Amino acid sequence: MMNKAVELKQGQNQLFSDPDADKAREFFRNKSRAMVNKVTTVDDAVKRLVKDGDYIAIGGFGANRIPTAVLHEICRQGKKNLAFAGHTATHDMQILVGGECIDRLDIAYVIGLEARGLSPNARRAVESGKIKLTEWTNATLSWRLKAAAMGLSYLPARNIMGTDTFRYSAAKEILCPFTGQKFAAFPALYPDFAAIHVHECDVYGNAHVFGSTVSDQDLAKASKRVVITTERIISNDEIRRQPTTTFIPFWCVDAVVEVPYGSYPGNMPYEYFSDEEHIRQWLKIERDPEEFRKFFKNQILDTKNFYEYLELNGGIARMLKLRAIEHLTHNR
Amino acid sequence: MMNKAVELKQGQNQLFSDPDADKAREFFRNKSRAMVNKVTTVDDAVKRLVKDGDYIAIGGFGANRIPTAVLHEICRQGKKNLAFAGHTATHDMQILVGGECIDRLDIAYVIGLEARGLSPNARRAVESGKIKLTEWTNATLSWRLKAAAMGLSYLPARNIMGTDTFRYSAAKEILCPFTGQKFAAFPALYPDFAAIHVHECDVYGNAHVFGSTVSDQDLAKASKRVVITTERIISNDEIRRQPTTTFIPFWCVDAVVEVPYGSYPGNMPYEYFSDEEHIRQWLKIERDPEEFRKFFKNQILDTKNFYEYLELNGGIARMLKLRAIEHLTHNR
Amino acid sequence: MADYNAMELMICVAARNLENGATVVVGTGAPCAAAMLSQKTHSPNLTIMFEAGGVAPILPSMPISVGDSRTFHKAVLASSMPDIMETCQRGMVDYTFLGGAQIDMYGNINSTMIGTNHAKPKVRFPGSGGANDLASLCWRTMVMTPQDSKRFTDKIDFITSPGYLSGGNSRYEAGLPKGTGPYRIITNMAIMGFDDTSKRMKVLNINPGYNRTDIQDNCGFELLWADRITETEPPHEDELRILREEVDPHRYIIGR
Amino acid sequence: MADYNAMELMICVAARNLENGATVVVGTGAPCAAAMLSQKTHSPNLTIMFEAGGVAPILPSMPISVGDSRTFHKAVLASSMPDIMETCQRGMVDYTFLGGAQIDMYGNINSTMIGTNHAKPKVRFPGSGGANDLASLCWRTMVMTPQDSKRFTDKIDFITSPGYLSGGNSRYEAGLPKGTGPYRIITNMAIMGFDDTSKRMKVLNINPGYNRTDIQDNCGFELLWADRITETEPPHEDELRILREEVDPHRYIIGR
Repeated sequence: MMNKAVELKQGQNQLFSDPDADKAREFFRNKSRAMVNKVTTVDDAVKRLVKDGDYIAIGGFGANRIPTAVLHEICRQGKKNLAFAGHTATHDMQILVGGECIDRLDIAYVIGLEARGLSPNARRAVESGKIKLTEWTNATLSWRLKAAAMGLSYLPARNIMGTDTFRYSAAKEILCPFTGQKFAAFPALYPDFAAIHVHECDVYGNAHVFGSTVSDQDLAKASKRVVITTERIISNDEIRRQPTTTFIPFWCVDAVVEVPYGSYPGNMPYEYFSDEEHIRQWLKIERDPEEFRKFFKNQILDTKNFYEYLELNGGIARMLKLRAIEHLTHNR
Repeated sequence: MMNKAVELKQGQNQLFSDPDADKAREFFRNKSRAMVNKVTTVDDAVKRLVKDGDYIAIGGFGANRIPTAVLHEICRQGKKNLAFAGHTATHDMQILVGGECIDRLDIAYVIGLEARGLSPNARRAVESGKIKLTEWTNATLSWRLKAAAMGLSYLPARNIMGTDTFRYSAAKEILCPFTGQKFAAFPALYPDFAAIHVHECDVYGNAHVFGSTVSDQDLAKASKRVVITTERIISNDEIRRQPTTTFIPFWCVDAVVEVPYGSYPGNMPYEYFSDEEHIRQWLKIERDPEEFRKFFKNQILDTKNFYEYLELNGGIARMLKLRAIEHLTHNR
Repeated sequence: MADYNAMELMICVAARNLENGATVVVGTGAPCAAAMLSQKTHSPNLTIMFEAGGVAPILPSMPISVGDSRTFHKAVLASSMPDIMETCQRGMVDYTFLGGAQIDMYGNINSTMIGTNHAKPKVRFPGSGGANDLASLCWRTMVMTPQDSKRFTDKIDFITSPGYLSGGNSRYEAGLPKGTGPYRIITNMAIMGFDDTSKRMKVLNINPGYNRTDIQDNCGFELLWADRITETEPPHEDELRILREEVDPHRYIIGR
Repeated sequence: MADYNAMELMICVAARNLENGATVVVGTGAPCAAAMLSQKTHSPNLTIMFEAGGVAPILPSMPISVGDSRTFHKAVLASSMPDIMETCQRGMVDYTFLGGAQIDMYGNINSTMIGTNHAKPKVRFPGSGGANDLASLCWRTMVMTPQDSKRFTDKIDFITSPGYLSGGNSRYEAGLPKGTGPYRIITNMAIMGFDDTSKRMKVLNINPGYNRTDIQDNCGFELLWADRITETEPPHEDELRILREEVDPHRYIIGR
C-alpha cells in the first residue's frame, strides 16, 4: 500500500475537451432519442454535424473499418481547426492531415501506418510545431471514451504513471479511497463528432459490427454527434431478429449513410482487405510535398464523391480483388 | 462545481470482500489460461471450486438464466458461511437461503421475486439478524463487478449519494480530480466463485449468451473461480466461426458442465419460459417453515442430481410446455 | 364519462406524461402498462427500457421480471445492466417510475425496511434494486401509488432512493446529477409535483371525486398547493379501450 | 550447426521464453513470428492476443495491422481494445513485446520523439500506441532489438513506456502493478535480464560470434554481468525449418 503523504503529480499538457459530466448530460438531455429515419448523404451529414473547431474522433483502427467517405468530405468541405483523437490513427489521420484540418492532437499512436512505415506528410505536420500535442496511450484514450460512455468525468487506471507519456499528458495521479494505491486518473473524452463505419445498420442507426470492435461502442456513446456509414442498410426486422447483436443503438446516431466499400482503402473484416498498393502509393508520394498536394487534390478534393474516388482506383474490379484477398481465395 | 472543503462521507457497513487490485492480480497470475477440456460434473465442480466462507455470485437475473443445478449442489454439499452478492437475487437466493448457506449479504435486491411477491423464508432469514447485511443497488453491484473486471480497486459513479442506501453501504464519497464534482466510489468486487448459465459453450468454456446479459460478462472476468453450466456444448469450430459473438472467453472459466434445462424453474431466453406454477408453489409452501423444510429436502437435498429434480417436476413433458410458452406457441 | 377505477386513472395520467420521442426505464406492472399505453396513444416513438438490458421490445404480454425474455422480445437491443445504467448516467434517459413503502415531502422513497435497527429490521423489503440508480440518474422520476398517511409520511424509516433529500439545493449538493429529481407523484386522489425552490411536494391536480381535505387527511406531512388547481382529466374512452383490450387484456394490473 | 541470421536467432530465443499455457499480446512483425513459432514448437497452448481485440486466431499469414482481419481469423474471440487492456490490467496476461528508438539501463523505452522540445520535436515517432499500456500492465515485457550504443543509451530523450523507471523499487512506488516489468532484452549480440535489486540491465547469455567487449562497446551505459554467463543456444534445425517454412515463408521478417 502506498504512503498517503506521497506527492500526486499531474500531466502538464493541454486538455482539448471538457470532461464535465453535468455539461455532457445537459447536451445529451436535448439530443433526440426518437427512432426516425436518419438516412442521408455524406455531404449533408458533414455539413450538419461537423463545425470548425470541433473535437472529432474516428471509429475503427486507422486503416481497418474506417469511414473514409466522411474523412474525404471533411477535407472537401474544408473544415478547419479540428481537434483529433489520435487513437491508432493511421490512414484516417493521413487524410485529415492532407486536408490541413487538424490543429490539436491527442496522441496515442500517430503518423505511423503500423508495419507499413511512417507517413512523411503527417510526420512533417507533427514536427512543424503548428499542431498542439498532448500525449496519451491506446488504453488511455479507450478509457477516456469509456469514462464518457459511462457518464463520468474520469476513470482510474494503473498505466502510464512514472513516464514522460504521463508528464506530457493531461492526466492526474490520485489515490484509491479504499486501498491507498496510486492510480492514474484519465479525464472523460466527450467528442463533438464521431464517424464510424459498420457492416450493416437499419435506417434508425441500429448497427451491427463484426470482428474486433476497438473502442467503437464507447465512441458511439461518448460522442455528441455521430454519423454512421454502412456497407449496407438492413431492415429493422433484421435488427429485431437478434437484439443481442446490436452493437450501436439508434439513440447514439444522428445520421446514417449507405457507403458500400466505405472503408476502402482500409480493411473491412469479412468484406474486403486493405488495398496495400494504394496505401504504399500514398506513402511514396508523400515524400514530395508538391507531388502529394497534386495527388491529394486529384484523389480527394477534386472528386465529386466517394464513388468517383473508387472509380479512380480501380472501381468494382479492384474491390472484387480485395474481397478475394480478404476471403483468402485470391491465390486459388 | 462542488466546494472542495466539503465533507466526504463513507458508508458505515462492512465490506465482505477485498477490493485490492494487486492481490487480485496475484491470484489471476496463477490462474490457468490453458485452453484445455474443462468438462466435468456439477458435483465435482462444486467440490473443487466452492469452499466454506467463500464470497459467491450467481449469473443471470434471479429467475432468468440461472445455474440452478449449481445452486442445488451447493446446498446438497452443505456449503456454509458464504457471502452472497444479492444482485437481483430472487429464486437463486431462495435456494441458498433454503440451504442455510449464507451469513453475509451484499444487498441490491433480495427476498422479493419481482411481480410474484416476496419469499417468506428469505424474509425471515434477513429479518432474523443472523445474516450480516450491507446495502448497495443494482447499478452499484454491476459497477463493483466492472471495477474488478477492469482490474481496478474501485469505480466512481453518480448514484446513491445522500441516501440511507449509501449510509448502510461500504461506499465512500470522493471528488473528481478534474471537475471537483462529488462522486460515490464503489469498491471492486472480486468474488471467490461465480456460477453462470449460458446457452452454449465449447469444452474450453468459450460461451455464447443470447438476450439481456445483465452483469455476466463482468462477473465472469471479476471472479476468481468460475463454473459455467450450459444448455449444450458446441464445437470449438462453431466458436471460431463467429468470434465476435464469444461472450465469455475460456480463460475466465474453470469448469464446464452440460445441463440442459439448467435454468429451470427460471426462464431461459429463446429456450423455455419460467415455471410460474412451481415458483408459486415455493412461495406458498415457504409460509410454513416446517412444510418448507420437507419440501426443500424432498426437492433438493434428497434428489441425487438435477435430472431427478426435473423428473420430480414434470420432466420433459413439462419442459416442452415451457418451451411452447417461451415461443408464444402454447395458445395456438 | 367512462367508468374507470383508480389504477386505470393513474395509468392514463402517467401515460400522458410520457411524450413522444422520450426514453423511459420501467419495471413490471403499472409503469410498464403506462408506457405501453402511451406508445399506443400519443407517443408511438416512446422508447421503453428495462434495467436488465432490454430496449424497445415488441411486448407480447406483461413481463413477470424486468429481466425475462418478454423484455427483449423482438427488441432493438438486448444489452446489459451496466449499459442501461450508464445510459441513464450519461443523461440519455428521460423518465423512470418508482414505488415504495414510504414517501416523504421531498419525494424520498423507502423500499428497504421498517424499523430503526438496520441489522435486524422489523420488516424487511427487497431494497433498492435499481430504484436508487434510476432515481439518481434519470432526468425525471414519477411515482404511482395509492395514497394514505402511513405511506405519505413526515419521516420515512430509510431513504432508499433519493428525492430532493432535505429540499432546496440539497440533492445537487449531495453530488447527484444536476437537474434531476422527482417529477410527478400520481395517486388515487391527486397529482403532485414539487415546488421549484423548496422542493416540497405540491398538489397540481385533484382527481374526480376527491377534495383538498381528503388529500391532506391522507398525507402525513403538510402539502403545498399550486396557485391554480384543476381537476385531473379523467381517462378518455379510447385510452380505456386500448388499456383494457390491448395493454392489459387479462386485467393483471388494472384488475387489482 | 545451422546457418541463420540475427533475426532468426532473436525470434527463436523469444519463442523459447513463451511457455505453454501462457498468454501474450503481440504486435506485427518479429514478436508475432516468435509467438507463432512458440506455438508450433513447444507451446501449442500459447494464447496469442492483439490489442485491437483479436484472441487466439488461426493466423493465415502475418498481420499488417494489429487490428486487421487476420488478427481474428477463426479466432476464439474478437473483442475490443478496452477488453484486452483490462485483461492485462486484471493480471491475466503474461507476456508482451516492445520495441523503440531508445532503451536505457532500466529498460525504459522511447518510441515518442528525439529532441528536448515536446511541442516541436526534432524527430517525431508514433508515440505509445499500446506500448506503455502493455509495458505497465502485462507481467513480463520482452524487447527484441538490434543493439548499438545510440539505441542503448544512458539517457533516453523521452520515457514512452516504463521499464524499472529509476531502478530499485521506483516502478512500484510510481503506482504500477506489483511484480511487473521488463524481463528479457533480446539483441543480435546478447540476451539481457535485470538485476533483482538494482533493476539494472544484466547480460545473461552471449550470442555465438560475439564477446563481452562487443556487447559493452555497443551499449551506451554500463552493463551488469551475470555470475555465470553461457553462450546463447543457437536455433535448432527444427526451429529454423518451422520458422522459414510455416511462420514466415515469404521472409517478410526473417529476410530483413
